[in-house]
Amino acid sequence: MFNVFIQVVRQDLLAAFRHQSAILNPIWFFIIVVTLFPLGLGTDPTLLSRIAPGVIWVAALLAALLSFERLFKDDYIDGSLEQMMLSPYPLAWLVSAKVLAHWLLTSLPILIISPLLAIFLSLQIDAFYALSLTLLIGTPILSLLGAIGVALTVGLRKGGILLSLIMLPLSIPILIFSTMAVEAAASGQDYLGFVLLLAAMLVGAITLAPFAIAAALRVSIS
Amino acid sequence: MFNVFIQVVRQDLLAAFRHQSAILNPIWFFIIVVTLFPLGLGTDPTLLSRIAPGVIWVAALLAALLSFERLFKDDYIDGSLEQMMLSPYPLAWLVSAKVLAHWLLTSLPILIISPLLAIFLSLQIDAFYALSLTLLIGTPILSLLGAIGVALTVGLRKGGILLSLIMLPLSIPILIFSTMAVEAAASGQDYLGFVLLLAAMLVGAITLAPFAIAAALRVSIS
Amino acid sequence: MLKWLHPYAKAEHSYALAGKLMPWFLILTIPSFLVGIVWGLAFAPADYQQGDSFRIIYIHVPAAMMAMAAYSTMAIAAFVGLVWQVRLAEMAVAATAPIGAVYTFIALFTGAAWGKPMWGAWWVWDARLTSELILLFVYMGIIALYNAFSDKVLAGRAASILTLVGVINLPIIHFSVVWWNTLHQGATITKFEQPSIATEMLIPLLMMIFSFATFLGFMILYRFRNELLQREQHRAWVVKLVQAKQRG
Amino acid sequence: MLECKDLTCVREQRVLFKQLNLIVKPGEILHIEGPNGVGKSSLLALLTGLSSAYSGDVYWQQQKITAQRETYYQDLLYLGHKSGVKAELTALENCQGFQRLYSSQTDVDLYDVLLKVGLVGYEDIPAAQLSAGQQRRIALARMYFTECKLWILDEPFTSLDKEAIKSLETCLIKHAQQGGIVVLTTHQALSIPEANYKKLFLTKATVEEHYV
Amino acid sequence: MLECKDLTCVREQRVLFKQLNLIVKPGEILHIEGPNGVGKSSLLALLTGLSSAYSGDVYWQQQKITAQRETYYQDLLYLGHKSGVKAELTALENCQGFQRLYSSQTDVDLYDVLLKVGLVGYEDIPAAQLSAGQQRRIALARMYFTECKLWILDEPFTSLDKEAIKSLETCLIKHAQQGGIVVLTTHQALSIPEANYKKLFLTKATVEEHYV
Ligand code: HEM
Ligand SMILES: Nc1ncnc2c1ncn2[C@@H]1O[C@H](COP(=O)(O)OP(=O)(O)OP(=O)(O)O)[C@@H](O)[C@H]1O
Ligand SMILES: Nc1ncnc2c1ncn2[C@@H]1O[C@H](COP(=O)(O)OP(=O)(O)OP(=O)(O)O)[C@@H](O)[C@H]1O
Ligand SMILES: [Mg+2]
Ligand SMILES: [Mg+2]
Repeated sequence: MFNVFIQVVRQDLLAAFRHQSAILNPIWFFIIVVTLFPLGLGTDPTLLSRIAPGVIWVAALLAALLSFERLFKDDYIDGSLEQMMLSPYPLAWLVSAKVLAHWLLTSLPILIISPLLAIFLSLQIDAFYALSLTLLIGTPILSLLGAIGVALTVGLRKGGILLSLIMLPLSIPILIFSTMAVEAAASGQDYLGFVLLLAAMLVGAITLAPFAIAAALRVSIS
Repeated sequence: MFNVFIQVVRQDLLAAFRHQSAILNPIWFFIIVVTLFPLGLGTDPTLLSRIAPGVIWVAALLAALLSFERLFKDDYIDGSLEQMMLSPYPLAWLVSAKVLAHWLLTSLPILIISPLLAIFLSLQIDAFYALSLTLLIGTPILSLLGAIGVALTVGLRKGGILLSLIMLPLSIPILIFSTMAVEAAASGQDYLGFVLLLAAMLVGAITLAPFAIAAALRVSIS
Repeated sequence: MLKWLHPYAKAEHSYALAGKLMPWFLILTIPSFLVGIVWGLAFAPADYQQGDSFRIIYIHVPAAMMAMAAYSTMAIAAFVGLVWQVRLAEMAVAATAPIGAVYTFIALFTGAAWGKPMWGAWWVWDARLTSELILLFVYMGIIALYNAFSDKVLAGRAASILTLVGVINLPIIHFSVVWWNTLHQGATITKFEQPSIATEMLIPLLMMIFSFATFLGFMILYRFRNELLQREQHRAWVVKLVQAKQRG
Repeated sequence: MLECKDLTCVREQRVLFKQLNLIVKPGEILHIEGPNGVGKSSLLALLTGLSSAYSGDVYWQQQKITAQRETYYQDLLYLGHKSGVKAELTALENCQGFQRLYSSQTDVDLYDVLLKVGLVGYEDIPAAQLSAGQQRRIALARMYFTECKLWILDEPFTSLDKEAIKSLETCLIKHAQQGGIVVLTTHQALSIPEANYKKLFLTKATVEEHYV
Repeated sequence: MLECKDLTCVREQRVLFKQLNLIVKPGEILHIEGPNGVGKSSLLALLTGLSSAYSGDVYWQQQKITAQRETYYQDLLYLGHKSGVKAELTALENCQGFQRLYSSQTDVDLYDVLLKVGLVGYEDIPAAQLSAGQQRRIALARMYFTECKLWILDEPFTSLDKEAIKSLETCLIKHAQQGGIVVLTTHQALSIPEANYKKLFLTKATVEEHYV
């Protein structure tokens, strides 16, 4: 059982590493979006540091969103999704492995390079810690929620933007709590409350989302 | 010859209307991204009106980007792209028709609803005129440039994010000129110079891009 | 044009020619680099405003210039490759891109390091800085596109097309200081009239620029040869070459 | 034993077949035939439980499949129009993936399997760069090490060359003779010994039957 | 007359075939045969000019196709592994699209064509909701109103039922008898009169020939 989990994660990572660009791309996208904002908004450092957490979070969200389509789509097209649904292992379990692989490939790199971007956007160190923490807790929730959206839309052609339509409203609470945490940190306040809230959401998502994803897939593929 | 142009545009529009969501999606995405910012950044109206042009342009750019993948991908998968390349009409000509259809489907709606968003973000009327004008001239350039990127990446699996990597740097100059025009307008200055620059870029893009797109397609499909 | 190009459009000849030229570039690079860097860092007078931190100029300016020069080279090669269907030119594009990216990165990095004492921030959203960053993105885009194709002939052609499209960024970078009023220095040494820099500072700078340029040439040739070998690894001439190496 | 009772399939309010009854016993190869669009693939999807019937039920070893998903899927190997081959991975890696998911034997010699499907020499090339038939062969490789009893195959012979078709047929026959069950659709004529072979002709529902 | 001289095809540095020479005259049906992965589809892609050869050239009416793209494509109908059918559009709309792109006659009766390919009754359903064989039939519909002289077909019989295969064969023979040229690949046996029929066996390049 655990073997299969590892195998699924392994295969997904392998397929991604085969296409080296698939690993670097989300990071690049993220960097580019973050740099777009100073370009579009002007270059005043105080303005920038004020909007920085919001911009980084929105960029992370968009990067996640863009990469979601990949999550099940390829598997759907080549038929491995069907095969996964016909496997004797619980679908929710297999699906969790896929979500984990996806998080490792898209959000982890973003987490790793966020210090660089903090410099770009003149973010203070306190706010930066808070930002990293919220990204660490928040992005897995995004991945899990996103996977539900993907599972619902995977059977449809033109699912791409429909997906963002479904997913963005779901992820707004995470965005709000996270940016509130960062703002609190920037103004020297205690932000533990927000972080705990996010952590509670994460626990909820990890226990419930896999079943929702599995159910959604059974609806989509029929 | 002109008949074929119309036919290609017509078929694309028809296919999109068949999937009604395909028309509404870019607008919805655009609206959601624009509303994410007040959420992520706080709701101070002076801050909002200051960043409004930048946000709207960035959102328009991302909406365009998300919808680009669709431009040739479906045609590639179902084989109509191959067929288009084997048609007796010049590929650059057919490709222009597809870009036009894409612009009509994705950017025109955004242009139409931008007044609404200007209100959301407390934009002044002068700045709003300038914004509309830059969107009107700038989005076709985006579509043409984007089409080159799509043409280059359509044969690749996982082209999606590679596309944004290629396309964003190319579209940054447009973003910069446009937001500078809007800022000039907002502070009561003359912004005709920027608009003319954009117009010149548009003319350049219209004359050269179709050939680049055709050449890129011949590379991708082989 | 074509007649002149043709013999060297043959892979084997170009390999040999590149091999002959390579040492010359290296010979030009090493002394000018050594003299330039020692003179610049140790002997040139300190700037009356900036003190010693101005010495970063000896890396920064050559790197920034070569970043653009590399792109221009690529653009020319891409044009030749696409218009006259010279496959080797497309290979040169692919060979140059990573070098250009590294130069760009060095320019950015040294600029940022210089900006900290000068402007009080590692990074400001200045037009020149931004456009240099865009140049880095363009380079990365080209490299990523090239790597994404498994058929390298197609990859070269695709990269060439993208290179030509990206040319619009070059004038923007160069004229950004003119078009926008920015923090960054305007043209100091490339002005047509008297350069507005002291001669003792200028000479080592020119030497450094020269050495960076020749090193760029050397690296392009080096990578070009590698690219050639890799692409033609099964051709008779490469096999012969390898066998000769093994024997000798 | 695979059985279905009173199966009715409705697609977009159009009846494809009505009250279909079917029994396939161990050792049998059931060949479902019928013109294009009659509902063969839809029937197979019902048999696998991927889609659910308008009415009627499918039974495996006398139990409804919906009531015993996991045991059923332990016995089931399905190959649809889409082959389930990952284009980025090589033939060998694809096989390793199948093996984990479908087989409890861990010591299958995968090179031997690749030899059987004729992919030796191509084991290190990503599937995307193989020809149509070669990609199909990767998908078929899983039949050579699976222990599933029930094989459901939708047009397995697509894009295979003659020699590959022959060896696949042999493999099917061998599976049936060992007590397995095969349900397949194909438009090509098969050369399978009478003893194991059973045919089902699906025909278009008449106009009166068109709506439920 | 379609001709190719000294055609060499290299895919990822592996030689598929070397110095292939080929002449197909009006009235001939050329059937390219060979095991999976030998290079049939690659050869067809070279013949259409979709991909360019490592060396050698393809000639149409004694001129290089690269020098006369537009005239060549006026005469060419190609059907690849992918069928060029838009999934969102109905059969009828797909046919209208083909008609504009391939035919100068504007008064073709498309219902008649749909009748010929057996899609009457399905003309208003988006192609995505048709069966595999029905989607293929839409793609084949274009052969019934095109005026192209040269048809290049890559496994046109995939997923067709027996009756559809027969009527497609008849259509090919008719085209040849009217002076057209057909080049096709398929793994199935064809029943085509000797007079028009020509076969080309592609075989794997030997190991020594493997690299150029
Ligand atoms: C990350 C930050 C920086 C970047 C990306 C950058 C980029 C560039 C580029 C691209 C050029 C070449 C322009 C051309 O050849 O047209 C250049 C030249 C130059 N830079 Fe920077 N720069 C940065 C920071 C600085 C700083 C902090 C200073 C000093 C205050 C500086 C001083 C100069 C000078 C003196 C030149 C020579 C100008 C000329 O003669 O054309 N740069 N820089
Ligand atoms: N996109 C590709 N990139 C690289 N190599 C390829 C690609 N497609 C096919 N090949 C290689 O070219 C060879 C021939 O492929 P091709 O598709 O022409 O075979 P085929 O004769 O049509 O086979 P089939 O009967 O299976 O359709 C294969 O061995 C494959 O490895
Ligand atoms: N996704 C779908 N949505 C709605 N209707 C469908 C869908 N797929 C198939 N159908 C309808 O169901 C009918 C049967 O389709 P099915 O794919 O089962 O046919 P088939 O017998 O497998 O044909 P073929 O021999 O062409 O593969 C078709 O007439 C088609 O109109
Ligand atoms: Mg079917
Ligand atoms: Mg083939």
